Formats: sequence, structure tokens, C-alpha cells
Amino acid sequence: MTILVDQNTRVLVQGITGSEGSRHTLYMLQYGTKVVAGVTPGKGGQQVHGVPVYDSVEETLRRHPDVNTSIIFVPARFASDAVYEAVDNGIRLVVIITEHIPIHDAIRFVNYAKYKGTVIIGPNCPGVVSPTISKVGILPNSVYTRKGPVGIISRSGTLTYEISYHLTQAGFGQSTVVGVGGDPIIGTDMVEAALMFENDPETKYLVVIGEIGGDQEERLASLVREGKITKPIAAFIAGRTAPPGKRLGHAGAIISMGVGTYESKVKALESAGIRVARTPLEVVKIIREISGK
Amino acid sequence: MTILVDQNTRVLVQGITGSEGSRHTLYMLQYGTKVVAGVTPGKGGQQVHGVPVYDSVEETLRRHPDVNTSIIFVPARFASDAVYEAVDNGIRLVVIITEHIPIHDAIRFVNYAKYKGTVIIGPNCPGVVSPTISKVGILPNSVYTRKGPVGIISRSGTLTYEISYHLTQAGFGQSTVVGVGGDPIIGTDMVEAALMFENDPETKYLVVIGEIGGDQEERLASLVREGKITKPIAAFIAGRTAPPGKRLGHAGAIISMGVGTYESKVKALESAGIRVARTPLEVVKIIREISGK
Amino acid sequence: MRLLEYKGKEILAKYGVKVPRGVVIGKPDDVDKASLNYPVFVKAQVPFAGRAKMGLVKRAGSKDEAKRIASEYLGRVIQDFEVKKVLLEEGVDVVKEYYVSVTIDRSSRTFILLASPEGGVDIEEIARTSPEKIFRGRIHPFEGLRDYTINAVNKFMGFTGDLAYKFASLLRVMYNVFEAYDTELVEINPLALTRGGDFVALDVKIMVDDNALYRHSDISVEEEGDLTREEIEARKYGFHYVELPGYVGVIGNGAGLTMATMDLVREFSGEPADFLDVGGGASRDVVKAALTLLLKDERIRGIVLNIFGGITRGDEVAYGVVDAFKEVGAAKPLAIRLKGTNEEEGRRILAPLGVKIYETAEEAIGELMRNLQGGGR
Amino acid sequence: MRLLEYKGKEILAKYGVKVPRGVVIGKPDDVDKASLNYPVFVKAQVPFAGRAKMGLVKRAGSKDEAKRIASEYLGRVIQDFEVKKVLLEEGVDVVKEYYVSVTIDRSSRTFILLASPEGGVDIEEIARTSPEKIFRGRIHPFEGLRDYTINAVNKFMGFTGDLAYKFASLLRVMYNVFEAYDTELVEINPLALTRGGDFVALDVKIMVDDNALYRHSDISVEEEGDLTREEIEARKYGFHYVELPGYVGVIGNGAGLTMATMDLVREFSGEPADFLDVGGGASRDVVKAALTLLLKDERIRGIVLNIFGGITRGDEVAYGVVDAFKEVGAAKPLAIRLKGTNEEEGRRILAPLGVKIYETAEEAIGELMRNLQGGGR
Repeated sequence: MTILVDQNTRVLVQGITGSEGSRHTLYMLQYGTKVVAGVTPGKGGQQVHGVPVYDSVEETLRRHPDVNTSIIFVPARFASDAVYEAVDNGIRLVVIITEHIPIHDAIRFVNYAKYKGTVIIGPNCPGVVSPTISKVGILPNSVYTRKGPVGIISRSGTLTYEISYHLTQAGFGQSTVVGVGGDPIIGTDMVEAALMFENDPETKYLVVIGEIGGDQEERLASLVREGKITKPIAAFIAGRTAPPGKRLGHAGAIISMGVGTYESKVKALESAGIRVARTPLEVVKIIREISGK
Repeated sequence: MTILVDQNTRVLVQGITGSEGSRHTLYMLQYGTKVVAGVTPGKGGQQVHGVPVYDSVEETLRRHPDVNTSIIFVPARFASDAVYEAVDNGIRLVVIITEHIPIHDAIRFVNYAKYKGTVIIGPNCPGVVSPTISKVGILPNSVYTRKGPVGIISRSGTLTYEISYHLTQAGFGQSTVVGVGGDPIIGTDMVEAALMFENDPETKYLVVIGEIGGDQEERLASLVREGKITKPIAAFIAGRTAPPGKRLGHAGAIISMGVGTYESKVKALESAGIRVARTPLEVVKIIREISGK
Repeated sequence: MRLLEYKGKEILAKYGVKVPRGVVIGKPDDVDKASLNYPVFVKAQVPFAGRAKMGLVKRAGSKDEAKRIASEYLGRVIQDFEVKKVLLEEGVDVVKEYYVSVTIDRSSRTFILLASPEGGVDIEEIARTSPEKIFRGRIHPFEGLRDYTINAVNKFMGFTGDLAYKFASLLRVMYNVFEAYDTELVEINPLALTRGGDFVALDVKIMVDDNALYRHSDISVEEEGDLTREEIEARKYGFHYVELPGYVGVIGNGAGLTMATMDLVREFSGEPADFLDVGGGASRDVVKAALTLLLKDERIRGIVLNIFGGITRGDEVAYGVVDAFKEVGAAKPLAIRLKGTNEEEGRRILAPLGVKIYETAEEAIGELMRNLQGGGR
Repeated sequence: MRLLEYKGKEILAKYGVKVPRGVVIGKPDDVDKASLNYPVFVKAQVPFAGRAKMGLVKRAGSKDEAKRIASEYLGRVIQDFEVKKVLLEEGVDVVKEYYVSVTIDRSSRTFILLASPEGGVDIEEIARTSPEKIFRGRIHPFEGLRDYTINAVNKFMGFTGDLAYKFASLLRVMYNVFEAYDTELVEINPLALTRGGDFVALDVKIMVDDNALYRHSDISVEEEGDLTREEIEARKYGFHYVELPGYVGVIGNGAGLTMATMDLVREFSGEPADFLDVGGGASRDVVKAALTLLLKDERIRGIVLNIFGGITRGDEVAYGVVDAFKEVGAAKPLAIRLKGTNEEEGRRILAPLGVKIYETAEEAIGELMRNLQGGGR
């Protein structure tokens, strides 16, 4: 088993006719993802890499009632509308790749989705992949070649690929890799993703790739201390050398209100018995030791 | 067992220092309801019929963590705020007696409560009583003297008392009586209340007291046809002689868009095998026949 | 409350919706001051439907004709409503008429956008005969009117390019007005598409939630109200009254019980002359005013008073009856059914009047109807 | 984006919040035109905290003194920011200072109201030392700022009667501005209570979401921006750059990987001179501009380029490096780590340059640091 994405995943690409949408539709198809339809208002009737395009999600579902997942490549100004359209049409999982969505918009649609029972991943995230089964995102196909016991939760994109790559090289495949996104407001945070992995029997170990800012890693540590997350974890936190008060790329990576420093995160994690790697490669070492392999 | 209100019900009265709030606090206490606290902002520290008054729901819950139900007598302009306060503080059941709450306010807080997992009864309703156990409402104590197998769902106030009275006189006690409220937008409608009764083993028969306008009775009939509600039902619909397009007291009792006429309701109910009484007294007759007593 | 047409148009126009060029007047002489291009349509401002059929919209080819029609309308009482305003409007070069509205969807507890390429006719009629010609788009209050809904309705209506853009703007304005004014309905019917390619609101119906009027100081109840004079009177006393065509007066406490009482009157072959709900916890004064209203009503030949006391107390009701009899006399047969709170006290107070108190509404109405029918109709 | 103080005050004042009487000027001579009662406070308009300590707020007893201070500030570059505006403000008769703000609560995904009777100090400091002195009231976006929250904060702050009423109005304005301007923070600190019993905003900090600026035409990025010149340059090319105090240049793709690369530099006892994230799918031009920026930076003694290609392609990156070397020459040691998409092509393109390509970032940085340290620091 995996989380979020599995062999039953049937994907709708919102914004499929844009350059990103189109390119990643191809990559997802190449990976083996079942991309069954795309939506771009006004472009219904076209095809993108053989995938039929519709004007609306409602029309899509009429033709493809098996669609259960949507990935959004719609530009920031229109992305919120695409999210509402997906949620209102009962799509169960919506992965938002789009970055630069206004935070007030995100705070509203994230709450709305929760209310309607839709799981949101992102915005501003690389998506989700369950190696060799299905990918709903922009993570590089070449990295995700091996299924296995490691569940990865990450706030970063490339750093995730980096660590995943090293893990795969060392023989540790992944159950599912979730890039939760770098924005301050995201639909599913590390804690919620960790709870999903906790219930997934196939996932034996967790890799948590955090960064400075916010309190997701601290809250994750609390759940471990409370015994609500019991699987062994190897963590890495980026931004040890980042100066406070400056944004480093991710809007989420800013330290404020005395929380979210590298030190507070490492302290919280270590006091919950979680080992924190000092370099990306050390993550592999920790997983090797934990697994006894 | 009963629905909504039982021996574990612990009541907070919001707007307890107003004349209605105060009077019905007394009546509820006389009925045996466990009214443990009241709230009126700025009046904390007072007592009403021996019930302590607090400034806020949060303070109340700090002192009385057993409170699980709130009844709202706050005037219409401030009632919405009281509802949000109750919902945000995690109260599980909120009964809104207040009438004349603006419909846009109601549509928002009803959705908000649903999102937060709070059950709302009302607005503009007489409340809920589980005879001889607990009453959270303004239904007359003298009428509800006998527990028994009949669950009553009603959009009306006095008409409910009338029919309940006749039932009790005829020896049919009630499990729970729910006045869902007469406004066009209500937190729990007849259909939702019927589904609650469906799961209550103590309730053997349902009495449904509807009126013209809206489509609650029609939707209830659909659920019966689909087999989702299986308990025998006796119905009464008020407003057979009401002219279309006029509001008769209840804002909910207006016929429009071709639905909600007396005829459409009776037709829907009868086609689902539900017997519809032509007079309030006939309801008792039908229940007698259904029960074979 | 239903706003008069001109007021609804005023509000929509403020937000950028196009309406026909026109002037609202209160006196026939105001026609002189209005600089309009004739012919114009002269439209009596009344808060109900079916104006055209009632001859309340007429074409005037000249100022004089307009003035004549306006004086015919102004001051006239129609369905108990006195016409105080008349709208003069220039004609519009119509290519096609549509229907569009935003309203409340009770069962889903959301708002809803309705649109149809069939304009100018009753939407309930379309709903009955060709429901597939109505677009229905849910609008959740937590998300507002979304572009995807606008795209869908444009597709349904067949609007593309510039028309789609203009229709989108119109819908956004309608939704904003719907929210800003606490309305239950914002309807444009018909919405005209002109030869010039514009949407123009030919008729507008806006229903504002009575309970939210306190938030909208720019809407005046007196001026815009759709209430009859009796209803305004009733409102003053705090009871709810609706006139019906029959001859049996009905008073109850609570809307459901009062409706059920009306229904019982019919069940016993009578015709209710009113719906009068004294409400919960009615005082002596309210009951007196209510009963007096019916006792004075010449259409009414007998009255049933059906009270199930909960919050309402039997003694207060009884005193109200005594007071009403003192004022206008026991002019008509009165059947009283009094149950519940302070029932005995009520009976005691009523005893000197010699009015019979019944145990059930069925008994009360049954006997009243037998008396009325026995006395000849 | 952090608005300058005067702009934040302008916005709040428009909605009715009281601010000190003052004038914003762009030239020292503008002081003459301002009719103010002296003494005044002269405040350099810079988008960062700690102004008072940096001598950027001074008291002026006369027009001449104010002019002298203003000319001292205007045109000065502080933390890479050029002062273009100065605010002159009359003093306020302060009885007590408070803290109040509306911001975003990430973990609960709601808004939050913060208030404290301890004003004028850093709220993070209060949060650390006496968290019980901060009122925290969640505001769910679906319900807005509720009266019950206002009642609670008034009780916490000890405001009753007129003061409670005024504070409630202030909070409503702050929340409206918070929503209307897509802000991440609306903060008044200190909020003064005057002898006259009014609340006056002495300093205001408003952070507007950069991603929502397109909706707010009244806010000008150029004028209000808190970016350094390099950052503005970087933004033009579409990469994200932050200057840091060290001597090792860092380029990565993706914020997380770039931060991790900085961290590795420190791990190998170096000091990163920057954070430079070329982003996802960086083109040849972006890589060229980024590398050129660092090659020209005199503080920088060596550079690590860490690319894990996903969307980003190794060949594009390689061509960007080639282009940069063509322009400014291989002036400094460069360690390249290139993995992922089109890795081999990238290696082939880079081969003629004689630059070593590493398998892992650890190797690249390790060897770079050995070179730098071997060469003496």
C-alpha cells in the first residue's frame, strides 16, 4: 500500500494546455500515471499527448467518472478558481503545483477543501509519487525507480530529489514521496502527511525533510513524543546558516515570532528521539542504521 | 436512547439574563434539564435562578467542562455572534430559539457549524425535548410527560405541542421531539432529523409535522422510497388552504418555483407509502393503527 | 420585502448594470420635467408580478399621453397597494430576451445562480415545462461566485467573446448586490440583448430579507413595502396577518397551528377569510387587536380562535377576548379552543361572556360551521 | 512586501484610525511647506525594524533642525535601502502604550489577533519572556472577526466603556485592512492611549503579500519595496538572491537544496556569501546571470554550483556556465555538482572548460573548501 496515490489513481490535469501542464502530462504518462483527461476553459475538444481536453471539470467527470485526482498547473491568478472547481466537483485529491498563489486565497480554499473533504497537496509543491506505481507531480521520473519501505515527507523540491536519489542508490526504495509545498499555508502539512504514513503498513521508516520557518517540524516532534507517530524517523532541516527575518526562496522559509529556527526544530526533533542528519547524505546513513541493513 | 438530548446533556444558556432566556432557564430547570451555566457578555458573576452567569463561552467551559449543549436566546442582531462563539468553542449541539436572524447570516453559520462538526437546531425553533429526561427548548413542560416510542419531527411550534398532547393523551409517549424551525435556512432539517431517529433503537414510529414551502417533506419521502428510512411514519402537512406566494408567518412557509405545494408534498409522501393525516387528531389515529394498539 | 422595480434598477445601475433610460415620478406633472425620447413605457410601480396583464404597463407616444397614463396609475389602489410612483422608460432595441437570477437554495443551504435563454416568461413556468432550459449553478457562501461557474453559464447560454465578458460582469454585479443587500432574490427578467450588443435589464425584481433591513438604511420600508394596509396594521401590533378570500375568521398562535386551523375550516366545508397568527407569548393587547380586526371585517361571518398555550398564556388570551368584546361587541359567532398554559384561568375569565370553550379545534370548528351553515350562507 | 510606515498609516487613517499629525516629505525643503507644531519627530522611512537604535528617528525642536535631520536621512543607503522619504510627526500625549496586530496563523490555517498591554517593545521578545501577556484570538476566514473575540480582548486588555468601544472600532478597521489589502501582517506598535482618551497609532507595520500585489494598484512596489539593489537585479532575471556576510558563493536550484548547500559550506567550515536559487527549470540565461553576479562579487573567493536536475536541465545549466565564463572569465575556483536531467550532456558541454564535475555536493564543497583554505584565507 501507499498513501495518496496508488494504482487506482486517475488523474485530471487542470491547465493541461499550458507549457508546464503539457510537458508534465507527458512526463506523468511516461512514468505510467493514468492521466485520463485535461481541462482548460475554452479549449475543450483538443488533445494533449493524446489526453482529451474539456472545458470544465464537470464535463470531464461526466465523460470520465473514474477521475479521482487533479493536478493543477493553472497560473496563479486563476489557480484558486481551478481548486474550487475541483473541490466542488468532488475530486478527492488535488495537487497544486502552481506557485505565487496569494496567501489569503490559499487560506480560504484550503479551509474550504477541508470542509468538503478534499485533500489538498500544495500549493507550490512538487507533488506526490508512489515509485513505480503512479506520480502526480513534477518530480523527476529518473529518480523514482524503486518502491520500498521509506516514506518521504518534504517541504522542498530538489532537496527531496537529492535525498530520494541517494536513498534509491543505497537500495532504499520509497512507498510514497510527498512534497507538501513551500508556502506558508498548505493543504496538507508534514504532520498530516506523517499521520497518513503511520497508517500505511508498507511504510516502515520515515524521512522528514524540513526547513527553517513555521512550526511543522516542532508539531511533528510533539506527535512523536505523544506516541501518535511511532515509525522510526530520519530528519534533515535545511537553513542552518540562514539569517533570521529573510525569505530564502520559499515564502514558508522565514523565521519569526521566536519559532521556526534551525535550533528550535532540531531541539524539538531530538528531544522526541528523532535523529537529525547534518547533511543530506547522512540521512541515508541514519536510515541504514535504523533498518539494520 | 433518544436523539440529540439525553441524560448527559449539560446546558449553557446564551442570553440567559434576557427576559426569554431567564424565563425558559427556569422552565428548563423545572423540567429537570441540567442547566449548568449562562452567558451574557458583561454580566459575568451574576446568577439567574441559581445558574451562574459568565462573560464568555470560553470562561464557561473552563469552569464547566461538562457543558456540551447550548441554547441561544440572544436577540437577532447578536445571535449569529453567539452561534459562532459556541461553535468555535466546540459545543456539539446548539439550539437557536431566536427568530428574525437574517438569512444570509444563517446560511453562513449553518455551513460553518457543519464544517466544525456542531449540530445546529433552528434558528426560529422551539427546540428539542426527550420527555421526562431533558428539554433544551421552549416547548411547554406540561405537554411532555411521557417517554415512549414516537419520534416527532416538526417545522412548527404550537402545532407540535398540539399533536404531542393528543399523542400523550392517547398513551403514546415520545422518545424525542425535535422542532427543526420555521426559517428557510435551518441547521438540521427534517431529513437529517429523520436519519437520526432511524438510528435510535428506542424510536419505533415517526410523526412528521410539515408545512407548505421548501422541499424537506419531498426529500424525506425520497429517502423512504430509497429504503434509507424504514420506520413507519404518520405525517401531517399544514397549509392546505394557503394561497401561493404569500408568507404565512414562518418565512419558510412560502410556495415558489413550483415546489412546496401541499399537493406536491402529500403526493410525494403517499407515493412513498406514508400516510398523511388530514387533521392533527388523525395523526393519533394513524399511529394507533400502525402500532396496532 | 420586494423592492419596487425602479429601486432595484437604481441599485443595479449604481454597480454598472445597464437599464433603459428612464425617470421615476411621483406626480403626473413630473412628466414635464423629464427629458425623454418618446415613445416611452409608463410602468406603475407595484410590488407584485403580472403588471402587463393588469394593464399597469402602457406605451405612451407623447408627453401628454404619458401624463394621462401616469395620472391614471398614481394613487390607484391595486391588491391593497397604493401606487405612489410611476416609472417612465424609453424603449430598447431588443434582439433577444433572457432570464437570470441569484437566489437561495434552501435544501443545499447555498446560493444559486439561475439563467435561461427563455426570458420574459415566468421562470416557474419554464421550470415546469422545460427544466433543461434553466442553468443552475450553486454558489457556496464560502467561495463566492467562481469563474468556473461563469464559464459554465456562458457556455450554456451560448455567449462567447465580448458577450461572454459582458455577461460575466453582469453576473458578478448581481452576486455582489445579492450579498451586499442581504437579498433573497436578485432577478433580471427579461434581460435584453440589444442590437448594439449590450445587456440591458428590462425588469428587475429584488427581494430584501426583512430581518436584515436594519443594515440597509438606503432602503425605506414605507416607500417600498409590499404590505397591504391591514398587514401594516397587524405588524404594528406584532401579529402576522394575511387576507384570504373566505368568510370564516381564523386566529391561532403559531404559524403551523394557524395554518392547520385554516385547513380544518376547509375540512368542515368553510372558507378561511384570513391567516392571523398572534405569535408566541401574545399579550392581552395583541389578542384584543387581532380579534377586533376580524370582528370589524364585514366579510367575516364567524370566527375561530385556536390557542395552544405554551409561552402563550390562557389568561392573557382570555383578557384580550374580553377587551375586544367590550370594544366592538360580540357581533359574530366566536368558537374558542383554549388549551395549555393557564387554561383554567382563561376559562374562568371567559365564563361571563357566555362563549363556549372547546377541548379540540375539531370540535370548535365543527360546531361553528354547523351554526354558520344552519344560519344560511 | 513591507510598506513604509507613512504608507501604512495613510491606509489605516483612511479607514478612521487616528495617527499623529504629520507630513511625509521627499526633499529637505519640503519641511518649509509643512505647517506643523514643533517639536516634531523626524523618522526615516525604511522597511525594517530597529530604526530608533540606528538613529533613524530624531526629535527636532525647530523647522531648521528638522530640515537638517531630514537632509541627513534622505538619500542615505541603509542595509542596501536608499531612504527616499522622511516622515515628520507631531508628538502625542501618551498615557500608555499597547501592542496590537492581525496576522496569519500557519498551523491552524486561520488569521489571528494578537494584543498586549506591553507596547513599544518587540512582540517576539514578549512572546519569549512573558507569553501570558499576549492575547491570541483566532479569526477563521469563514466567520471573520467576531464580537465575542472583541469582547474577550477588551477584557484581557482591561478596556471598558468608551475605551472598549474605541478599541473595538480599531480592531475592526485593522481586520478590514488586513483582508482588503491581502496582508500577512497589520501591526500597530506602539499603539498609544492619549491623555484625551484616544487610541493613536504611533508606528505601523503592514506586510502585503507580494503575490497579491496585482490586486492593489494603490501600492507601488518601486517606492515601497524592501529589496536591495542586487535583489531587484536578481528578480529581473527570475532568480532569488539574498546577500549573506561570508565569502563562499552558493548557487542551487530550489530553495531547499540551496539552503542545504549553504549549510554544507558551513559544515566544511566555510561561510556562505549568498543564497542564490535559480529556481525550477532555469534557462541558460538565468544561470549565466546568476553565475556572473557571483563571479563579479569581490567578497566571494570561490563558488559552488549545486544542481539536481528535475525540471532544470543539465545542458541549459552547462551552457549558462559557459556563457558566464565567456563574459567574465573563470576568475574564481568553481565547484560544480550536476545530477539529474541531461546530466551527461551537461558534462560534455562543460568538459572544454576544464571544470571538475562532482557526483555529490559534499565532494564538491569539500574539495572547494580545501582549495580555498590551502590557498590561505
